[in-house]
Amino acid sequence: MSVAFCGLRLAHPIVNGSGTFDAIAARRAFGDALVEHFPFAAFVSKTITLEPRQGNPPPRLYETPAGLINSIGLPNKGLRGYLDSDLPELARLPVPLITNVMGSTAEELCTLVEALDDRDEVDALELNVSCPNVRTGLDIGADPVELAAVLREVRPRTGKPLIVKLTPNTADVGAAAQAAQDAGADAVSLINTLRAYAPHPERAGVPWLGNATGGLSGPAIRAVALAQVREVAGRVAIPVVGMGGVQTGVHAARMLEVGATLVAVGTESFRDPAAGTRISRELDDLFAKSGDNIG
Amino acid sequence: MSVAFCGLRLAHPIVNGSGTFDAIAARRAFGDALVEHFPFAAFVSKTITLEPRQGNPPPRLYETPAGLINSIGLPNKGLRGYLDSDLPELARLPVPLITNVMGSTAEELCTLVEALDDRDEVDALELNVSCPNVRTGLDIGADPVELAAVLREVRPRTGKPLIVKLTPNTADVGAAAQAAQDAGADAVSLINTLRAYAPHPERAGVPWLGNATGGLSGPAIRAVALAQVREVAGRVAIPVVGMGGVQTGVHAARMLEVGATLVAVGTESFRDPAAGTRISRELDDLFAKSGDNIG
Amino acid sequence: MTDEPRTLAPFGRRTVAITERRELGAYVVLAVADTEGPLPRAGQFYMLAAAQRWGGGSDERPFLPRAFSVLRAREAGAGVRLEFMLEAVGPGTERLCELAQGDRLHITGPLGVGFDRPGDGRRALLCGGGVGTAPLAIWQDELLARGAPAPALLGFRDAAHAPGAELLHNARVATDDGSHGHHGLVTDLLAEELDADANAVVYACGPPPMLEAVRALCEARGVACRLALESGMACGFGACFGCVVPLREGGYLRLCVDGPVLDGARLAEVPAH
Amino acid sequence: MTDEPRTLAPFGRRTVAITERRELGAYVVLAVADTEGPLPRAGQFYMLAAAQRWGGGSDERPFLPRAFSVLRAREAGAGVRLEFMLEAVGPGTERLCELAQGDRLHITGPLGVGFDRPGDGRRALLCGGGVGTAPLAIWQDELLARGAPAPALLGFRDAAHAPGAELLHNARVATDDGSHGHHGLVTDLLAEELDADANAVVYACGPPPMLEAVRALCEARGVACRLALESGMACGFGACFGCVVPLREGGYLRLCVDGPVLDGARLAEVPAH
Ligand SMILES: Cc1cc2nc3c(=O)[nH]c(=O)nc-3n(C[C@H](O)[C@H](O)[C@H](O)COP(=O)(O)OP(=O)(O)OC[C@H]3O[C@@H](n4cnc5c(N)ncnc54)[C@H](O)[C@@H]3O)c2cc1C
Ligand SMILES: Cc1cc2nc3c(=O)[nH]c(=O)nc-3n(C[C@H](O)[C@H](O)[C@H](O)COP(=O)(O)OP(=O)(O)OC[C@H]3O[C@@H](n4cnc5c(N)ncnc54)[C@H](O)[C@@H]3O)c2cc1C
Ligand SMILES: Cc1cc2nc3c(=O)[nH]c(=O)nc-3n(C[C@H](O)[C@H](O)[C@H](O)COP(=O)(O)O)c2cc1C
Ligand SMILES: Cc1cc2nc3c(=O)[nH]c(=O)nc-3n(C[C@H](O)[C@H](O)[C@H](O)COP(=O)(O)O)c2cc1C
Ligand code: FES
Ligand code: FES
Repeated sequence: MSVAFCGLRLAHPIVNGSGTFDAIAARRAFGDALVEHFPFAAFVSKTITLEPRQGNPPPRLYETPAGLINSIGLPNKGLRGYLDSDLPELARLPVPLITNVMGSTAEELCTLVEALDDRDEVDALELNVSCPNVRTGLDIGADPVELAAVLREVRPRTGKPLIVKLTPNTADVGAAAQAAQDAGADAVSLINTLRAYAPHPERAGVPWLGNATGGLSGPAIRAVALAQVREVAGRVAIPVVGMGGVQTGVHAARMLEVGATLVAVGTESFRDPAAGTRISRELDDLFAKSGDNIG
Repeated sequence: MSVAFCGLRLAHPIVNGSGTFDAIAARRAFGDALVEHFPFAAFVSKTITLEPRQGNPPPRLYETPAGLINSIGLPNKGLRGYLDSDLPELARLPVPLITNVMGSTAEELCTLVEALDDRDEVDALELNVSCPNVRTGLDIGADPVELAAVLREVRPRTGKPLIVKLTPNTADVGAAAQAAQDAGADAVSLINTLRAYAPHPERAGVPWLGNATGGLSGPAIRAVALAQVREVAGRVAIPVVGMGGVQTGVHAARMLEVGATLVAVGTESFRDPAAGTRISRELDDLFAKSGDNIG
Repeated sequence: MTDEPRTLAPFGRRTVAITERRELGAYVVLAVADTEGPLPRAGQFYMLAAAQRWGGGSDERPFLPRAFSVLRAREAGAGVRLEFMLEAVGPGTERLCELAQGDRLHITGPLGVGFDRPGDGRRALLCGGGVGTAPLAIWQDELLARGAPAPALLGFRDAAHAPGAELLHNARVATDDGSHGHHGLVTDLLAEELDADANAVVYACGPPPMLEAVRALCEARGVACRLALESGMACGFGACFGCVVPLREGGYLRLCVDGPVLDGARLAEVPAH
Repeated sequence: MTDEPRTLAPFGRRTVAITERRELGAYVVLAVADTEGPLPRAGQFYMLAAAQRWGGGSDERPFLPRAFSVLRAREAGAGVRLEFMLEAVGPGTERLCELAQGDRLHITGPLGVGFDRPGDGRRALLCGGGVGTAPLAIWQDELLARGAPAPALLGFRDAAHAPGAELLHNARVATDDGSHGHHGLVTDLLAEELDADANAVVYACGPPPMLEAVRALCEARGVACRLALESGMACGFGACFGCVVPLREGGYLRLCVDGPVLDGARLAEVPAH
C-alpha cells in the first residue's frame, strides 16, 4: 500500500515519531537485520538543534496508566555533529529521511533549515515548534500568529518539503494548522506529547523527573490525538501526519479515517521494536479484508 | 481532617466532580444509606443551564485505555427545574452544596448566578466556562481576556463563593487562572475533560458518539491534571480544587502536594460509588502514618 | 412509585468470591457468595469487575465495570448466592469469563427496576435469547414459585449457544441456523403463541433486533410487553447520564435507574445500541 | 569496539513460553524456551512483558516492558533455555511473578553489553546482592567453564532473600540482619578479599548503594571494577534516551546500549536510580 506524501513515494503509511527511534543505536543492538527489515516507510530523526545538547538530568521516564511521560530534553549532537556523523549513517537506511529540527528563534531555524537544504541525504524537514518562546514561556507553535511569522522566514530557505509538527498544548490546534498552511508548510504533523507531571512514587511533594515536568505519550492520549488530527484534517488541505498512541493496524486505520495521510508510531516501538512493520502489515490486512470498509 | 475552603468548613478534602454524581438518582438506587454515608465533603451539582437541555443523542460513552470519553451534553432541568425540584432534595444532604452553572453569554450567567444567590440552600457557585463561544467556537474559558470580561459582569451578582472551573484545552491554563483571580473569583477548579474523539469500534470512518467528539476523563489524564493544577497553584493565591483521574488516597495526596486545597473525584465514582469515602479514608491513613511525609 | 420491583443496593461496591464457574456451550455461568447484599428482583442487574487485573486486555481495557442481569438468586449460607450468565464479546467479558472459583469480583447492586407481575388475569409469556436468557430465568423461577405458568421462547445463534436454553424450564427454542428447534426467529414462535392466546404480557430480553421485533409484534397486536434493554453503562446508578434510551414521547431516560425493564409502549423503537 | 561482549538480538520482540517457574525464597526464577534467539553474553539483559494482561495492576500499570539480566542460558532442544531471577517490587514484576509454566512472554534481547574477561593475569571477584545476583551467576558459569576461579560475595536483606545465594557456587554471604553468614555488608567481605589479594577485577551487580560502595572501595584501592547498573528503561535498545547515567567526564550515556555493564572508573558515583 504505497503512499504519496509531499512528492515522496513511501512503501506504506507508517513512519516513526521523532525522537522515538534511534536507527543508529538500534543497529548496534540488532545489527543489519534492522536495515534489512526497517520498520518504517520513512525515517524521522530526533529533534536536532543548532548547538549540541546533553538533555535533561535523569530520571527522564515515568510510566502512567497506558502511557509514558518523558522529559528527555532533546539531547543531540547539534547541527554539525548531525551533519558530519549521523547523516552519513542514516543515509544508508533503505527509506527516505526526514530531519526534525527545532530552534528558539527564527534565525536559528533558518540556519538549521539552510544547512539541511544543502544535503541530498535529507528528503524532507520537520519543524518542531513545541519550543518555548523565551519571552512568553509558551510554545512558539501555540500562537498561530507567532507561528506564521516564524514560518514566513523559514519557508523560503528550503525547497524540500517542510512539515510543521504542531503542539497539542493549545486551545485551537486547527488555527495553528491553518496558520502553518498559509505560511507555506507542505504538511503538518501531530500530536506531540501533552504537558504532564510525574509525582515521585515514594516521596511526598517531590517531582520524579529530573526536569519536574514532561510530556505524555502512548495509548492514554490516543483519543486526544484522534480529535486533534480530525480537527486539523478538516481545516487544512495539506497532508497530515497523525500520531499519538497508535499500537495496531486498527489504530492506524482510525488515524487515516479521520484524515491523516501518514501515521507515526512512537511509544509503541518501545514495547515492540518492530511495531512499525507489524502495524503496516495489520493495516494491509485490514485493507485486503474489507476494501474501503476498514475493520 | 477538616478543611477550610472559601469560608466553608468541610469534613475532609474530597468532593465530587460536577456531573459525575447524581445524589438524587443515587438515593433511588441505594436508599437512605447514601445520605447517611455520603461520600463527599461537599456536593457539586451537575452543570445547570438557564433552559432545560435533553443532552446529546446516544451513544454517550466510550471506554479508552484507563479512561472514559463522555459526550453527555449537559442534560438538566434548567434553572427553574433545578430550583423547584432538585434543590429542595439536595438540601437534605448532610454537606454543603455547590451549584455548577454554565451560560453561553454573560447575561445568561448573570441570571443564573442571581437566582442561585437568592437561595440559602446553595453554599457556593461553580462556573463551568468550558462553554463554546458562539462566535469563535472556542471555549470561553480558553481566552483569559474573554474569561475576565465575563467574570467581571458575573462576580458582583453574588456574595457567595465563586469557583471558576477552568478549561484544560488551552495553551496557558495559568493565565486563565490568573485572569479569574484578578476578576474576583474565590477559587478555581480543574481539570475538566480533554477534548477527545471516539472512533466506532466496528465501522470505518464513523464516529461512535452521537455527538462525534467528547471529553476524556479518568486515570489516563491524571498526569496532565497534575501538571495543570501545579501550574495554576503556582500562579494564583486563591484556593484550587484539583481533579482528573484521582482513584486513591495517594492520588489525592499528590493533588494536595502540587497545591490543591480540595480534590474532586469524578470517573472513579463510576467504578466505586463510595470512592469518595474510601479516598478520604485512605488520605487520613496516609496523614496518620507519615505526618507531612505523605506516602 | 413505591411498589416498583426495585430492591435497594447496599451503598458502594463490595468484593465477593466466585463459588462456582461452569460452561454452558458458549456461555459461562458464574456464581458468587454475596454476604452483604439482599435478594434481588428479577430483571435487576449488577455492575461487575474482576478485583484483580481489570485492565490490560485488548486495547488496554477494560476499565469500567460491566452490567450483568442476575440469572438466579437464592439465600445460601450467611448471604445470597447470585448467578450470572456471561458471553465473552470484548475485553470486559473476556476477563470475567477467564476467572475461576475462588477469584474475587467487585460488585455493586442490585440495581435498576425489574419485571412487574402480569396482573389482570393475563398470562406471562417469556421471550428472549442469547444472554437475554438470564433475566428470564430468575423471572420464570419466581412465576413458577407463585404457581403461575411461565412458558418461555428462546432464540439462539447456533448449536454452540443453544445450551443456554437449559437455564429455563421447558423452553421452546429457535436457532438461526436450524441446529436446534425451530429454524428461524424466536418471534415466529411468539407470533404462534399470541395467535393461540393473546391475553398475555410478554417479558422479553435479547439482542436489540430481537427486542425490536418483539416490541413491534406486540404493538401491532395490542399486547403488553416489558422489555429488558441494554445500553452502554459507565456507572449503573444514575451518576453518569450515559445509558440513555430515547422515549416515544421525546427525551431520554437513564436505563440504569429507570430501567433496564421498560414498558414497550414507552419506546418508538428499541435502539440499536 | 568490535570485540565487546555484545551478542546481537534478533530484530523485534518475539513470544516465548515459560517452561519452568520456581521460587527461591523471596525470588522467582522463570525459565523460557527461546527458539529464535542466540546465546547471550553474561551481563546482557532482555526486555520482558507478559503476553497476556500486561496492565491492569496497581495504578493501571504495567505498560512498558521491564529489563531483566539473564540469570543463566544454555542450548536446549531447538533453541536456548533462558533463566531470569525476579523479585516482585511493583506492578511489572508482580505480574511476571504470578505467571505459570505454559504462560507466554514477549521478549526482546539479548541487549546491551556484558562483562569482559579480567585479563592481565588478574583474578575475577564477583560481588553483588539481591536480584543483582542474576548476571553474576551466568558470569560465574562462564568463568568456571574456562577453568578460571570465580569467588563470589553476595549480600541479602534477610533470611527470606538469602536463598538467592544458591544460584552461585560457593558464595560467601552477608545479610543485613545477620540471619545468614556475615552480619553486615557484602563490601566488608570484599574489603577482606582485596586485603588478601588485590590483583583482581571486581564484577558487581546489586542495589545502587551497594554498587556505590563497591565502586568507592575499588577506586580507593586502585582495583578495576565492572559494574552492572540499573536504570529506568522504556525501550532497552537506545530508542528513548531515557536510561541515561551521568559520567565522570560529563555528559550522559544510555545504559541500555552502552551498558548495563560499565567500567567503574567512568562514574563519579553510582546514581541512586
Ligand atoms: C442491564 C444490562 C444487563 C446485561 N446483562 C448481561 C448478561 O446477563 N450477560 C451478558 O453476557 N451481558 C449482559 N449485558 C451486556 C454486557 O454488559 C456487555 O456485553 C459488556 O459490557 C461488554 O463488555 P466487553 O468489554 O466485553 O465488550 P465491549 O468492548 O465493551 O463491547 C461491547 C459492545 O460495546 C460497544 N463498544 C465497543 N468498544 C467500545 C468502547 N471502547 N467503549 C464503549 N463501547 C464500546 C460495541 O457496541 C460492542 O459491541 C448486560 C448489559 C446491560 C446494560
Ligand atoms: C539492565 C537491568 C537489569 C535488571 N535485571 C533485573 C533482574 O535480573 N531481576 C530483577 O528482579 N530486576 C532486574 N532489574 C530491575 C527491574 O527491571 C525492575 O525491578 C522492574 O522494572 C520494576 O518494575 P515494576 O513495575 O515491578 O516496579 P516499578 O513500579 O516500576 O518500581 C520500580 C522502581 O521504579 C521507580 N518507579 C516507581 N513508579 C514508577 C513509575 N510510574 N514510572 C517510572 N518509575 C517508577 C521507583 O524507583 C521504583 O522503586 C533490572 C533492571 C535493569 C535496567
Ligand atoms: C521518549 C520520547 C522522545 C520524544 N522526542 C521527540 C523529539 O525529539 N522531537 C519531537 O518532535 N517529538 C518527540 N517526541 C514526541 C513523539 O514524536 C510523538 O509526537 C508522541 O510521542 C506521540 O506519539 P506516541 O503516542 O505514538 O508516542 C518524543 C516522544 C517520546 C515518548
Ligand atoms: C460523565 C461525565 C459528566 C461530566 N459532566 C460535567 C458537568 O456537567 N459539568 C462540569 O463542569 N464537568 C463535568 N464533567 C467533568 C468532571 O467534573 C471532571 O472535571 C473530569 O471528569 C475530570 O475528573 P475525573 O478524571 O476524576 O473524572 C463530567 C465528567 C464526566 C466523566
Ligand atoms: S450508567 Fe451511568 S447513568 Fe446510567
Ligand atoms: S531504555 Fe530507551 S534508550 Fe535506553
